[in-house]
Amino acid sequence: MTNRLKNIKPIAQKVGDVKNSIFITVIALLGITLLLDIFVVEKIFNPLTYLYIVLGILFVRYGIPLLYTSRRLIQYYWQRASRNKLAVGGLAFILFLILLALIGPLFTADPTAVNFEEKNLPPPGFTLEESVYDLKTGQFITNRITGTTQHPLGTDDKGRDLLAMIISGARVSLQVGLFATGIAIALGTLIGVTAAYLGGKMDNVLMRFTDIMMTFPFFLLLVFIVFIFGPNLALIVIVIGLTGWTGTARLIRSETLSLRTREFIMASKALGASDGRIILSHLIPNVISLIIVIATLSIPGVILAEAALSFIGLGDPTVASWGMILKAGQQNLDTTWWVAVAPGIMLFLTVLAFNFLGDGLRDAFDPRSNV
Amino acid sequence: MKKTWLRDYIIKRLLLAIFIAWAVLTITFVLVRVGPTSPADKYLANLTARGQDAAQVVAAIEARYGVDIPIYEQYINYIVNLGRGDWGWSLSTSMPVMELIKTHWIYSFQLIFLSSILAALIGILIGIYSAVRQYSKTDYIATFFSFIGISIPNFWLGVMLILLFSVKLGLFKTYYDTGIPLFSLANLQQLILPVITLGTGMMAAYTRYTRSAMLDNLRKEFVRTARAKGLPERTVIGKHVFRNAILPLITIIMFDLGSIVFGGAYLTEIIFGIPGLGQISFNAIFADDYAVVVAVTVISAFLILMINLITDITYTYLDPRIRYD
Amino acid sequence: MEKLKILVLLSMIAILITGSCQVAQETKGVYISGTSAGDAETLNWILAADSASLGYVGHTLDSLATYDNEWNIQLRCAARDVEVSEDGLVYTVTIRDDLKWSDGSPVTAEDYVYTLKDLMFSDWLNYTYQSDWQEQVNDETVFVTPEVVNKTTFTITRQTVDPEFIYTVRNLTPYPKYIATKYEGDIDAFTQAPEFNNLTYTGNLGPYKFVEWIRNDKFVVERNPEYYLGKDISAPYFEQYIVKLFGTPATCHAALEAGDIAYAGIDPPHVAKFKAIERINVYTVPTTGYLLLAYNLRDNGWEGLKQKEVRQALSMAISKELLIEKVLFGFGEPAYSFIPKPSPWYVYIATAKYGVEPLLDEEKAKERLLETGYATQRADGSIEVADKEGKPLKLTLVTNSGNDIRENVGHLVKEELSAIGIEVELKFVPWATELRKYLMNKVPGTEQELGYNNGPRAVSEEPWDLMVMGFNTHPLSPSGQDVFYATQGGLNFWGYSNSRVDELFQRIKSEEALDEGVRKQLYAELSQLVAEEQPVNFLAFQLANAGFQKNVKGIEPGINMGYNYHLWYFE
Amino acid sequence: MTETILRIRNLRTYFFTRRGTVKAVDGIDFDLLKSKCLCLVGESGCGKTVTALSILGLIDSPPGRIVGGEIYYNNLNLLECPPDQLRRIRGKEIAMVFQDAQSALNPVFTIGNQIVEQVKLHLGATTREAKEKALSLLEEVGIPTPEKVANYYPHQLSGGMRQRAMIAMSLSCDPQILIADEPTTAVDVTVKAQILDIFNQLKNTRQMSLLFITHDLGIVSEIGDRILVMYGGRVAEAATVSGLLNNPKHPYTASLIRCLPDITQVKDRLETIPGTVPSLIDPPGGCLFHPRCDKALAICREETPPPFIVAEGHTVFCHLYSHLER
Repeated sequence: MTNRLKNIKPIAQKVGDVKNSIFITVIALLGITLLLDIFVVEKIFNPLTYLYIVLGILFVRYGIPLLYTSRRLIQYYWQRASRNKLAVGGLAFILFLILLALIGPLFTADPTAVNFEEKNLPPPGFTLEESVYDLKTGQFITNRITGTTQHPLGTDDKGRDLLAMIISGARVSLQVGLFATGIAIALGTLIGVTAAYLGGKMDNVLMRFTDIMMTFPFFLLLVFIVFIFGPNLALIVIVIGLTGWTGTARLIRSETLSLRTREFIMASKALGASDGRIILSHLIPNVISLIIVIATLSIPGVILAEAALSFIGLGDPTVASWGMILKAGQQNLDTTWWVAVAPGIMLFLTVLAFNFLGDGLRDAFDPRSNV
Repeated sequence: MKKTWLRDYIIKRLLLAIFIAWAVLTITFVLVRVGPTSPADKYLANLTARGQDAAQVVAAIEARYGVDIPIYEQYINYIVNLGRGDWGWSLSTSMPVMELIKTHWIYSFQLIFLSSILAALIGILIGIYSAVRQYSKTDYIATFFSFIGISIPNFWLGVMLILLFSVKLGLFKTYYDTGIPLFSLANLQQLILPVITLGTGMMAAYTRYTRSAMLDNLRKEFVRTARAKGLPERTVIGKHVFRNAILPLITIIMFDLGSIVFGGAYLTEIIFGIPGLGQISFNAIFADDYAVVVAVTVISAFLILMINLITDITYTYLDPRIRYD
Repeated sequence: MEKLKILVLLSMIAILITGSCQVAQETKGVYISGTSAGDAETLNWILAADSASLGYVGHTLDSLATYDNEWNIQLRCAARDVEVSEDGLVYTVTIRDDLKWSDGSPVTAEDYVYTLKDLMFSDWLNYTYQSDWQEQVNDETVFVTPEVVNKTTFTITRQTVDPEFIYTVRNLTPYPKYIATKYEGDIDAFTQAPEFNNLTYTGNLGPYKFVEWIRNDKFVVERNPEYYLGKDISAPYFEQYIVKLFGTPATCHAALEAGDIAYAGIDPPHVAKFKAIERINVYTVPTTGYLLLAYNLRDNGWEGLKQKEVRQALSMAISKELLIEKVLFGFGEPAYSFIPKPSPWYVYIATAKYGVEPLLDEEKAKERLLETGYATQRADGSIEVADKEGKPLKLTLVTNSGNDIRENVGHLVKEELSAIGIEVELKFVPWATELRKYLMNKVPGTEQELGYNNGPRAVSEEPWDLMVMGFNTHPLSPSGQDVFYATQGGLNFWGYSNSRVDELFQRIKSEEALDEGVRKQLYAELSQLVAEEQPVNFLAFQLANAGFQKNVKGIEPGINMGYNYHLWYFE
Repeated sequence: MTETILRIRNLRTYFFTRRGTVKAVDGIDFDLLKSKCLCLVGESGCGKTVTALSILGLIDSPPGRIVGGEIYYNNLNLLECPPDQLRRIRGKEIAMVFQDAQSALNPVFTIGNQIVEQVKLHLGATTREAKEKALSLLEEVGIPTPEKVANYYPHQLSGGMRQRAMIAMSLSCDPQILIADEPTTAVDVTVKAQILDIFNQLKNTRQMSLLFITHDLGIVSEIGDRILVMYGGRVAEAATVSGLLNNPKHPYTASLIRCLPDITQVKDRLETIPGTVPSLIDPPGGCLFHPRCDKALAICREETPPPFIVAEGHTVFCHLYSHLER
């Protein structure tokens, strides 16, 4: 058995080198475009695309190999998770949403196409009485506007098709939700686990750092920075990511505190495993169920934070996120109610989907639960 | 039981809290002054309309705000005044900063406090119920109900509640009347809608964490022992299991108070016209009123530090295994 | 911008008091006025720069005189209207003799002169509107000279003639000298003076007395029994007057609909609904605010805009009626110059009514562009708009995000210009960014400080071509708009310069305009010239809608609807 | 003849999982005599713990369920009595001691509190009386300074101490029957002897019947009166302890005894039984042990062996003894 391992080693080594070299060249390339972008007037990428590219590369370099090696584990967990019908439903909806966000815009009208002739169109089957004041007569000319199937969800006050806006909004809200939470959870978990595992001085330093970061009221800080440096989606994502991790850190730390004294940790320590290894392969998998609960809860929370920012006028104006549609709709709830209802429902379903999926995964990852 | 190490642990943490509060104060103090915006911005449009040249206007306003001298000098003056208990004068609301905070904090506090209680009570009950009856119909209904709160943005929910209950049904006044004395039934009555708006948002978090914490503990060995001791199911779940689930729960409750709530409270305050600290601090940001921004950040920072300390201390009582010596 | 629109509404309420004697009404009820604009900054009004502060203080302190809806003078603290000397240089003001401060001491001319000389003109206070009281004497900026004549009379002497200076004088409100001297010279002490921040000194100078001000919540004043105007008719008739602040327009409308507040301004989309509500009266009144599309005539704008014909062509492609119908829900009047219809100096523009039939025609617009070389004619006769090199024309339109009306105007302009082949890119930016990046300019390559009008060669940081803006014209002294349209105008950020326009502004402010007939003729010529020149595309003057509960009586709808608000009463 | 306090007749407890129905306990009969100790012995997975839990009605359902048989306690069939009545019996008349006190005791309550709770519930004692009872119980199980220990939390005690506290708790309401589920497995050898002494001492002082579950034959000889060997959810052999140890009849019991390491002999390899424990989802036909039995006959593969009486009180389920009467 062992000799098979022996001759695999050199091959793995070679493959590793090749992978590393590709990875480094790609990063170098990206660096050059970034420099070019800053100094050359014509923008090659906007900041958010950089974020995608970097995350994309990291995923390819580390994500896929990790997934590949633990594919049996994933298959096992998926097999357990899929028993929970609602979790499957949740995942299906999220995949549908991602699909919608990626290719949806190709099939729908242009969400930015303004057409004042068709403004404030209700969804088919509903009518709206809109009246315009005639200066000369001082009277109101009211005309009944009835919904057309051409705009299944109706139009907003600028005549833009709501269905198209919801779909393009999905992309924005998902980006904010997934990326910001991703950054926050990763940071939170690492700091939380390391602090609890190492304990003593390190725990104190990390926790005091968390305290300092945590004492800035999250929303106040977010509004503050977005107000000063201007509302831009990439900035919002990064700020939420870099400030939203403190809660996760504390939660993970308290969970790991009780885990630390468990036998299997002592055992692996006794076997000479390095701290890093213990944290990565023993502690983190054990807090994964808590991480998933936190993730499924913070994704909706982040989407709502973006909606709240748009509500107080700090949303990225160039982007029609669900928050921006909600804000516009909320002002005329008594007349054009459907403008606010459409994003409201989508947000509700998205939150529900994330949480049911979270539940399914949480129970699947919980070794003791008899799924 | 007497915990000798606890006393000096608290003293250490208090000193640390003061240091951290000071760090937060310094960071905020510099951060506000580093941004491109300046207090003169909002004057610019009106004043130059009178033909005064912009540079002279900006210089005059910044002199009045006291931001024309170098940052470290401003910082020294600020700290010296702070030593004398003077938090400075809020130029955007023309009253002393501390008095501004003293008159407005109660409105935010009562909103957050009541909402937390509502959210905790209902959220935890639903969480326990759906954990004990996992994958049952009630589990899904309870989960569904708890998600309504977190998924609907409270500014949208707030307006809907006002339109429905205050305008259409006329059950409530459409805005929060500060004329009504704080500790009165009328005040409670007018807080119902805002508390529902803010509370439902927080409730989902309690439900999710209670359910997760309960599920973790429901299958533990001591539950079987408790049942073997012949204890009624109520006691087994309510006392033995919940007592163990409470540790992660306390963390989330304390954590919630710190961050998300502050944002949610601000929006709820805007919608229902509650003149709480939320509105004060955000208007101060938009008006570049540095004294108020720094004061609010530092005070809420110190509050959060105290909450964290209390959380850590309750840990040792909730779970005897945890010690910090 | 939001604040300017509110300035109009609130100033309507603030200008007050009528001379005609009214039958005494019963004093009852609390009048609550709702608004969703921002809270005031200070009650120490001499330091304030926002309209809300002036609005609050206006309830407790009257100016010398004000105007009703037909601009007839309504005397307030002044016993007689301000007298102007033959040569238009000396203004004599006589105040009433029964004005008292809170401690009973009489209000004298000394207080008024002190307020001018030792507060407004002082260098330690940095009074925000100093330029109102300054004049150019052989290119040196000098203050006018106020002097006390006797207890109730003082004069203000100018060295140059400004026929519209009288409007500024009538607006004067005094500070109590016996209190202000305590804080003289120390801006911080003056800013934090308890008397000025709690309006403890206002005596009988206003219909109401200050009670309390809870920030972001409400400003409460109560009836002033000793009010000098209200003595014989026991005005005002409201026990308390409260300004209630709302976080969003939606909640403010909800409060009006539920009957919790007596008054609220109604946004255009909701007016029809409130009209239908039986117990609410909605008055549609003209305002002095107008929407406009500014053209960047500086070097970093599209060079075509520098030509009058091109600007006229663009104006012919943008329909003012459509804009009023679609964006303002009908609450607007087409504008051709900056003088609002309610202004006494308004004159009907016969020709050059661009943007309205017959000067609203896509084909004519394209022809005009063809004449100026910004279009090519194809074989089949159709005209294709293009820039000098024949490439399709692409313009950038900027406005401030968060202002729905201006965003909608931007979208409409983009749609209509694309109909004649011009592609428009929309840029919505926060107000602060718009000020710094697009309005303010400086001569490139120099160490010049950013300013709004740094001369012909100055350019803004970011290039732009079109900008949707909103300005306000003071109906009695439209010449104040020279700050936008005169070559040296302080806010002429888009770089318009026309010697004829400068000359007309100069003459309006000169001696010859003392004769109102001459001034009206000058204004007429200025309006016609501006309509023709199209420095900006004047789009529309906005109408405001004020919603009152039915039981509020005594309201006279009009441009200065609030002038007699101390006579309003609950039925 | 001493009187039986607990009679189990044809007890069947199944677990319905996705992979199939696990017949954990598939028809068990035995009697527990008053103030006697019956040992249930067998490899892990033979159903001895499930039997104990079935008696107290602590089977998690779903997925488990008691599908048949009767459990008579003083001629009251526990399977038919209402849940509330069963609950009152649990902890009062039939108590249980679990294997690992570390996880069986609630970590966030003191030892005293967890005992007092049970005493107050079942005996309606006041807190003060319950406290005294707890202290005397702790003393009875040999814990020094019971006043201090009562205020300790489980993690503050050593393995042995926790096990004693566990036993004290189970005795708090003077139960008629004490079920001990491998109480000595989780503790090291020296403590194991002390725990067994406690059980022996309890047997004498309290006339309490003891159902002792273990996989360690060594213990049985020290404490057990009768012994029941279980295999694959069924009884293989039942006899008095001395009778079985000296004269094991069932091949499985015999090989079990051979596996016992004998300190006196020097051997290089320990005896093992070839093959593995049968699957409980689709058990082999006939006698469950036949695949691993070196004396298996043809019949063993087809028919499940009925019980044969080989001596007084000694029955065996094995076709080798089919010549004897049933």
